[in-house]
Amino acid sequence: MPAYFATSMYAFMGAPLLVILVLTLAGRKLAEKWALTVGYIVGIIQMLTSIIAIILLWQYNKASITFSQFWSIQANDGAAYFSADVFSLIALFCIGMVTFAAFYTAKTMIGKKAFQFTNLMMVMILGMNGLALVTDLFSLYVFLEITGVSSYVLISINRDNKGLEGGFKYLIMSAIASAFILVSLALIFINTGSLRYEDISAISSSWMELSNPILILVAFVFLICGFSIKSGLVPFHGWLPDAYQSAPAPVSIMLGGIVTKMVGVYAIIRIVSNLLVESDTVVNTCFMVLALMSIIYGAVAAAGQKDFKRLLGYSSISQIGYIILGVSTGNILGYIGAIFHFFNHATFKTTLFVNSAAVEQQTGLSDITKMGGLHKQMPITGTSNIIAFLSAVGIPPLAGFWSKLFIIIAVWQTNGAIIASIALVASIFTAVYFLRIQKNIFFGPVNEKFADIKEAVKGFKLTEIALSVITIGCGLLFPVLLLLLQAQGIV
Amino acid sequence: MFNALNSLITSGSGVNLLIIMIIVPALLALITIIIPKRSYFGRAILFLIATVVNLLFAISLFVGEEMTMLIPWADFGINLSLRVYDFSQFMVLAAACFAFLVALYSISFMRNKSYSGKFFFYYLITLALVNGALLANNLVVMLFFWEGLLVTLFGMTIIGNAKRPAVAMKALILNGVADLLLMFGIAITAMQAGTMAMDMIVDIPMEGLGIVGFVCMMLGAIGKAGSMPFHSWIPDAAEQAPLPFMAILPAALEKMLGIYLLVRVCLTFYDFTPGSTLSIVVMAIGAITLVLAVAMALIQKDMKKLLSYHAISQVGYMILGIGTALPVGIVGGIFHMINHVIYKCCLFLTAGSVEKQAGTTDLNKISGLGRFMPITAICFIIAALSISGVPPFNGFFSKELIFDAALESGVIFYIAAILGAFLTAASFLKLGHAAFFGPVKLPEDVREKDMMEAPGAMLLPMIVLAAFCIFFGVGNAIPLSIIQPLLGDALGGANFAGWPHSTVLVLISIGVLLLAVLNHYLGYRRTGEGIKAVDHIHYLPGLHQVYNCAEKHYFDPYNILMLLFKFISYLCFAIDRCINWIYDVLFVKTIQGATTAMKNFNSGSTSRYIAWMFTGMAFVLMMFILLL
Amino acid sequence: MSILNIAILITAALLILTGLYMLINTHNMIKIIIAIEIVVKAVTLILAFAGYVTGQYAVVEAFIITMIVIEVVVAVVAAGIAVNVYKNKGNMDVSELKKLKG
Amino acid sequence: MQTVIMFICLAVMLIASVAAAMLWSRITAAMCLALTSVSLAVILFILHAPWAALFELSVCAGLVTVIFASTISMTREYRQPDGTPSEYHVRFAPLPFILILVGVVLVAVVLISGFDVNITATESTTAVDTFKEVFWNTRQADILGQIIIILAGAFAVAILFKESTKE
Repeated sequence: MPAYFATSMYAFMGAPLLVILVLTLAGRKLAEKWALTVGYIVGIIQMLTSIIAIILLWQYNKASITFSQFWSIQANDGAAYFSADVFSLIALFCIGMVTFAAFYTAKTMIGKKAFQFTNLMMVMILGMNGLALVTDLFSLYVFLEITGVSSYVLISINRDNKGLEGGFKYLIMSAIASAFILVSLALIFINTGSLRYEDISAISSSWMELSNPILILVAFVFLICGFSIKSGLVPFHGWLPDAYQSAPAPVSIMLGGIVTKMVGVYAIIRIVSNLLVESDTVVNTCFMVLALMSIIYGAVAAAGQKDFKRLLGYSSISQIGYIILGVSTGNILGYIGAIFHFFNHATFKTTLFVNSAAVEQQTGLSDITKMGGLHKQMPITGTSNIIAFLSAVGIPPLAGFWSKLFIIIAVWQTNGAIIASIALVASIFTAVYFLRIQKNIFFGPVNEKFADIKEAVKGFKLTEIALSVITIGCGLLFPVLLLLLQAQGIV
Repeated sequence: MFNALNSLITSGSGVNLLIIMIIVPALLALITIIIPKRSYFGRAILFLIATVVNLLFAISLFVGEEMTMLIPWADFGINLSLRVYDFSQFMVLAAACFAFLVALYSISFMRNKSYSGKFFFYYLITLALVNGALLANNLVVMLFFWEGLLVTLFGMTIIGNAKRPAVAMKALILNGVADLLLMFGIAITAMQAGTMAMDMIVDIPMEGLGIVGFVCMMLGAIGKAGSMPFHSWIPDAAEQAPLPFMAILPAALEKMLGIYLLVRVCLTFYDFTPGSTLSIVVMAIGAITLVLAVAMALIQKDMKKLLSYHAISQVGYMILGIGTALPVGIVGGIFHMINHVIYKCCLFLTAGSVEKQAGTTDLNKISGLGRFMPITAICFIIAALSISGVPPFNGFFSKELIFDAALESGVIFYIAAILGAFLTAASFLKLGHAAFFGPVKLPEDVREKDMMEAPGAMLLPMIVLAAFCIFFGVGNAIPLSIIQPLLGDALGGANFAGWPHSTVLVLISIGVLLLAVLNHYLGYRRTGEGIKAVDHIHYLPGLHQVYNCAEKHYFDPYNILMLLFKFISYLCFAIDRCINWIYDVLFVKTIQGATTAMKNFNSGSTSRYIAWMFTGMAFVLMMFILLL
Repeated sequence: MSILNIAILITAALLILTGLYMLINTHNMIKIIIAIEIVVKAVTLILAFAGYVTGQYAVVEAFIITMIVIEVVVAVVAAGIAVNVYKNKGNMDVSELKKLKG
Repeated sequence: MQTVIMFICLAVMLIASVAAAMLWSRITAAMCLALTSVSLAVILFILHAPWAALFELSVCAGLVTVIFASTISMTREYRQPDGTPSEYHVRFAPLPFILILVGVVLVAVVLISGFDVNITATESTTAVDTFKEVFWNTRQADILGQIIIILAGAFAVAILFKESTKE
């Protein structure tokens, strides 16, 4: 691999920092004008870079790209470097994609606060990129907090009652989660003397032989609780629907599309796959039970919601449950399914949030029971909504089918038919609440109030089409993607 | 000439005559349907040409050698395989003859009928399918043609009265059930034999699944032939379907196909021995069919319906004969099948002439037609004598063979057969007397001076068939010389040609006939009307009620089946309601309840959220403590 | 120092408990933030103890410093949100933040 | 000597935090938190983390207290969310008992199970890594994170503390 290639990976951390710098120096007026444009360009750059990186990894048949230090006073082999493997790059791609969607549709939604919005979004992206790239649990925590802090502020960026409420709830729960995570890191540190991924993987196979095994168990409890809060698993999920519902549209696209997945699910996958690869059935069982509860709870609760975004929040709980269920199987198939579902979820949930933003913008409402018959006026939004929800339900040609299939097969192999069938049955509930959305908003008789509504503006349309194409394309090209993943041996 | 034709077709180009037998009628059928409606003449000519061509090919097959063709097709031993040998040569020829004669008849009959085009089309398709079914040498291929006949049967039943599809449905369902059984039987047979090639399946032992396979195939075959309990659509169809259809399908081609398959099943496929339980079962079916159907025929007041019941009853004789599994019975059965097709065709055609001229076949409305239609009447009389088994007509000789076999198998069967013969004779005496003799009576809308003999094209087939009745009776050695070799070694060198060897049986038969005449005479004397000559049997105490019930279709297996289906469908409906309730009410209510509970769960209170978080933590801790 | 080790861990546990108890039972946003700070203190204690146990003092020192910086920022953001809630509603009662529910 | 100071500091920390929880006044609670921080700083110093102690003292005891103080001064509450002091104290009365109970249970568990923390520190590990080297060389990602989070804090302050222009 060319040496300069690793340096080019600074794009992930450098581009957003550069944007912040440039926007701050450019002066308020110019910055307000160009901020959103620059924002989605960052998204595009990130998508392109990650795709190129994946292709190069494949080309050179390497497991990961590693970074040297940012600066070097004295080379130290304990250096906290960054590293990007295929899973990181998929996550980075998702971040870029959702960033693009959020910025591209933000223009009409965010208005005068473009400058501050862009700056905080850049911080958030930095946080998530860092999450994807770090190789050290403590650094993971640092970037977790960066992402968190910027999301609290972004949720309450309008300083209205709703946003502040959602932001504060998220902040409190998240702060507790961070504290829990840190406790568990400290306890792990007592046992290993390091928090780097490869060092802590030592505890996976033989935690009983460590110096303080009881503390490791306590650490596991705190770890599970902390990350369950961050990813919103039932019963740690209280903040999630509130935060999703209260956030301004572009921020909820970001939150629902990627943030929760990065701070919670990505971290869980990383830790479980590094820490507990073939070990603890206890941790896996815990995650499995929590995941099942989330799947059922999220789906059932979503069926009774009125607010579009809140409904999507519950749906996220359910879908995150599927991802964690895949992870909890602890076998390769489950990981592939989880990672692919991670990607799919980013795609279709972003589509749905974009749609919710589009509908909200056009009608001024987010209560789905008051709408109806919008499919005629907003055909692209309606169609992309159908594609997205079919993918979420897991209908064959679409991408969501494959990931769910893999997860359920993996669950079947490791945990037996009963749990797999519970997951399958919950899938029907998924169909129920999505059909409810579709029926209430897009089908049925046209509400007279909305007789003169038009299709959403160009930004929305383009994003919806692009994301739908990704959903369908990934479904059709799934075997190729699978080959790629296998070639990397990441999963 | 036919040899030349045969060799011309089979040699050189590689096109096989066997496949031509199937393709040519089907192709001509397609051409028939695209000919414009106005040019009835062109259509009719083409239709006739098609049957003539078919007849020519059949003759050239008949004079040709035994041959086989095989085109590998699907896997699992399913090949497009056709074979012609002595039996199928004969059957194909017979089918072609009848098809030609009935076609000639129907050209005249169908004139001015709106559905003539469809009729010709279905007729030719039927012919192609019958040829295919007779020539098939692979069970699946045979099943294909066999099932195809179901479609044309439905089509032909429905074209006359598209607005009342009940009869067509009935025909379809009853035949469908029979075909389903056949399909099942074929599956088992193929499994037992390990092959689907029909010429390779020989003497499957009658044990275990073999019995099931035999019974299924046998039921499928006799179902096609129209035996009980698959019979009840025939009388209904007789009332409504076009008459040539009755003459060609239920009376002729279906009988031939059904008996052909029954013979093959009993003679070659399965190890079917005289005196075995299954033999008695088959004979019982035959005996019951023949007695019950003829008893029903006795009281009919409509010519077509009466004939159709006879069509069922005569099948009983054939099944009885074949069911004995004795050489004499099987030869008798096959011979009777040929004879039956001849005289029953002839009878139906005379009924058609009557319908054409008088506008109805209801015996209450017509009488003394012999004065206007002498040739028809003569043909009718010959065929009636033949079916009643009067020497020296053909029916007599085949019936005697069956009587012989029945007596050998069991006296009870013989008595049933004799009873059948008595009732047959009685009902035909009644029919002939009522329709063609006695005082002239015509429907109100037909004037006496308009009544005249049927046109020549209709008379010719009748005359030919009547002639065959006599010819096959007097010269019974000719058909028997073709039939007897079919049995091969089983025959044991016996020859049933000529006068029946058992004089006692002949005397009994003649006695029974005389009894029938006496019965008719007494009945006629009592009531003074030919049509009421058998009323004393009809209104016999006890029997009368049974007849009433039968007339109301209480014994119709179709109705019983439908009743059963109604019950099942009601049951399904109830279950469906129940499931519906579960989905519509229980499910929705449960989900609503659950959703409400979960909404309360997320009350918006931060402390509540944190409390739930603690619950979760406690839960995880519990899991750790429990699982470690 | 075995008793001391255990004393540190138990103190940390009790501190966390105190913080969480306070978190649930108070309705005042400022006090909620104080509660979180108490939990963070406990975490700092455990981290320092981890360094002491493993002898990796320097690494843990780096952790603690980073963590302090992060917690200050979190506290600032929380205080900022609290102030804004106060500006909108006139008080800082977290039990009135119940608009989002269901 | 160090052990005694440690115990005293732990006790002070615990008592101060319980006081922070139980006292009704917000400003007093903030002060108690500062006291907790100070004693934590001492503990950190004893546990070989002088730089961390310094940060704890200056940032947590100093800066955070200032933030609390200014926030409290910005928000004068006319209606107390927690009700009157007596109501508040009733709500928090179980806390000391719970703490004592849990403490006793934990001590009992430790005594019964014979649980002990195994010290794995060796002389070599302590000798090699000095704080400066470790912090600047091996924790570069964290430093980057610190820079970013301070940026985030700055933006947050810019958004949340800006005087809202009444439209």
